[in-house]
Amino acid sequence: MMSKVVDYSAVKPLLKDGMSLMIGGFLGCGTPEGLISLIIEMDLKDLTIICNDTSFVDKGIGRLVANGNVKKVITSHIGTNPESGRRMNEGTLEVELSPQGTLIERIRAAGSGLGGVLTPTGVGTMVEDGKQKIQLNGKDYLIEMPLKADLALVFASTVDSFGNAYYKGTTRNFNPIIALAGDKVVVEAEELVEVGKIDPEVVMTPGVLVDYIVKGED
Amino acid sequence: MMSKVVDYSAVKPLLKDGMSLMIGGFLGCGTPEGLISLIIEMDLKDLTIICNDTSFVDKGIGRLVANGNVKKVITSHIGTNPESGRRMNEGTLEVELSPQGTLIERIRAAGSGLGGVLTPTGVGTMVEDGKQKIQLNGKDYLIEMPLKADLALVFASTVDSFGNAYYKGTTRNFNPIIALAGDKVVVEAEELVEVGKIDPEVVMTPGVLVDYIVKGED
Amino acid sequence: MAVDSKTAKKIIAKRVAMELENGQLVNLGIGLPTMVANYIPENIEVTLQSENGMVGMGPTPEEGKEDKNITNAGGQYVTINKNGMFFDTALSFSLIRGGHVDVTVLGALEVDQEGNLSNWIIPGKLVPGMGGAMDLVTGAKKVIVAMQHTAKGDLKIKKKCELPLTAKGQVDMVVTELGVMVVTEKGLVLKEIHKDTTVEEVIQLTDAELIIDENLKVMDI
Amino acid sequence: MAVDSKTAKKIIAKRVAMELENGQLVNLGIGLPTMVANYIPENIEVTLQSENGMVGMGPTPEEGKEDKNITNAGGQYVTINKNGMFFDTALSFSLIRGGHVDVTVLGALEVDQEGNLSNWIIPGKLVPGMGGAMDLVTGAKKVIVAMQHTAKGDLKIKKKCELPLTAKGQVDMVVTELGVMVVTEKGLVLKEIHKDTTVEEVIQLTDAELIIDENLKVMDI
Repeated sequence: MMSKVVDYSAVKPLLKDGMSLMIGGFLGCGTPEGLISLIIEMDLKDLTIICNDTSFVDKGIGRLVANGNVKKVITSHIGTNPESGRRMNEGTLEVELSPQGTLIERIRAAGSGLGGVLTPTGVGTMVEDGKQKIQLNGKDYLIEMPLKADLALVFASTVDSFGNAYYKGTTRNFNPIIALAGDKVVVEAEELVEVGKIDPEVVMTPGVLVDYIVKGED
Repeated sequence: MMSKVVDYSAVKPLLKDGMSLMIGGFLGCGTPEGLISLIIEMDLKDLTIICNDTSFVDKGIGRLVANGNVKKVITSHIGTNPESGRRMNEGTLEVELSPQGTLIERIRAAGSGLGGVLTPTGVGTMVEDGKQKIQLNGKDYLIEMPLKADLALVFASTVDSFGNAYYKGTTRNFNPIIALAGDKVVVEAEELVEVGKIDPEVVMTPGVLVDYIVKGED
Repeated sequence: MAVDSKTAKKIIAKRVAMELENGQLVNLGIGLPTMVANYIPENIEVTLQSENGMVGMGPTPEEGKEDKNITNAGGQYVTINKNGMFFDTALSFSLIRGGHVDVTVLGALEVDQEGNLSNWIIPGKLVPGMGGAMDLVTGAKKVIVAMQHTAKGDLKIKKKCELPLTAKGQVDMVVTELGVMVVTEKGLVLKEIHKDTTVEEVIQLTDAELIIDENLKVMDI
Repeated sequence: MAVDSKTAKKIIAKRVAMELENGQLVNLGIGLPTMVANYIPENIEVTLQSENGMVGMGPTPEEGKEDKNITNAGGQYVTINKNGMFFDTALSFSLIRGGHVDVTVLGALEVDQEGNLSNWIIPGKLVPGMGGAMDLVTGAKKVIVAMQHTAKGDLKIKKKCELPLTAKGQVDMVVTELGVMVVTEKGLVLKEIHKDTTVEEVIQLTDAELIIDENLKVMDI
């Protein structure tokens, strides 16, 4: 079988103006910085990014916002990146806010073939605007819709050449969930190992979900 | 803090006639056999059991069915245990069948504060009888309701004295999910270790969910 | 065409195996579908899922080398390949329902020309339950029914399933010892037949209205 | 009562810490709530959650001993205790939304006598986003708002929140440097006041209608 391990240049044909991307990370911890740099180098336009937060101006997804690659972001938090607020106010960045727990369940729902999420979070707030509400067992829930993307960009601490991935510490965050919800999945490996080097009991993302692996720069 | 590690006898007050139990395991692999034996010894009656399957006559949950402890089972499969079919046909066992993927999501929903599950599985079949159906983005989904229980009985391969649990191989199955959905959670440990002996990156169930730990018999 | 059950199963398993493509994630049901693993061509690498909790399922262990913690969805001892992973049932069915399983192969009590499948209950007689079958048939990208063409003379490939359904309109292909049928918008198309049977015999043993493909081929097994 | 911001925060953090009970799972928000960890009584053991992916969060690492893979929900380096566990965001919010977090402590822009909370947006001015706050306030068993009683003279404890809500009717307790208030079916009840203030002063600095508890106590800090 063809190896999934490729150079960054081989990922370029997957990256296109106007596409939707899911990117892992929480305030930059667990974000594939090499793939972020590639997008900046290619100077892609009009991207829709689905991610937990827009990080800091000089880190992770924050760099894409500051560089003007992003048309729309679907996220839970933009407060740590002043560029996100500034661009939103000047009308050059569309921001769709979703509560963090809802956001991750929407991604999981898309990746798990579920029609949506029934959550109490956001009931009685602005978050319910324009959404269906349903009462079940006497309690109100919002129906939050699944979120997919053309491409998921995952960071992992250790990856074998089949794509099995292991995340250290709090780098895990959104990464294993977005790996379920991208039409294609690219993993940036901090460390690349042979198949069999990660115990099947502690693999966190199955290689069958992964299309391409790049070795991150040190 | 009081230790969660107790003898089987200390679990007895938690076990009562007529209660609902979630029990881990898949055809007996990953089922807490010591706790099953305790229920048989106490000869509890009218239990409602939520589990993947009713195992075999002489194994796991199958023993409870054969011993007449069970009034109702909510499960995906009873075919490997002839006693389940016999008792169902004679009217002494109520069987509610739920597709396996739906069953685990219903348990996860209860344990995750979600109002239910929106699944395409079962649409156009008997499974949709009596359930709400909803169309989202042009596709039909069943609304499947969350499943909780009074008590979750978990089997784990390695448990530390705080309750952090690790499951070997395919013993994992329902165990980490039911640990979210029992009002109380008892873990039967194949091996009991000190706190700190399981790497925080590979713990599969956080000890904060666990109320009591018993050491399984060898 | 008269073949014994063992030969029939071998024909079916061999032909189903030819449907598999490099890199696919495949779920094989209990019984005959499991036999497909024995006939996967050498140049094809697939990853097998077992819905109780792993991808990368390997062969049956040697006697004495069984690990009580590693079983398949039938409760039998198996092994895991070095590219495999164990997981809980929730992730297992995220893979299944989420469309990450490329091919699922299952048996059937009945299948019909609209792609409906019945394989989990005979009301009043046999109620094993659906297990993971409903999710597999609903979620997998390609659903192959692998079964003997008839059951003790009863026709199993129907105009319309009479038994309660496992899923509606999800079956893509039916492989029996007599031939290969594909569910299309126009109906059930006979694409291949076994060299030892005839179109007339297949039609006679099939309740469904069969459309005979204009490029009908002989099964290459 | 005139205290500087630093003293006020210390009073609040100390008082909130007294609410914690043995064995609880606790989520402390960024800023003042984080300070609560410094005042947990010695005989009380709680487990701290950080919604970005761990339970058993430990103290800030010594300088030079930071691990880039271990950060808290504010993006700062932290440590994990030996009884801790790392997980993904889905499980993190299963714990939060599922009611497994016993206590969540958050700041507020406004809170009102019906237990409503506003802390994530000032339309047209500041739109940081809700992060995990909405889920925490909706899901945690006990919601404690920890904040200074007023903001530059503006009253933050309202009859009715004017800013967009974070959640409706979920706040259980408000702790400020002036006192402790509890949301009840009857309204907002002042249960404790700081020894250096008076009921009159608290009422004056509160927009909400305060019910004065008949057993009003002095904050024991």
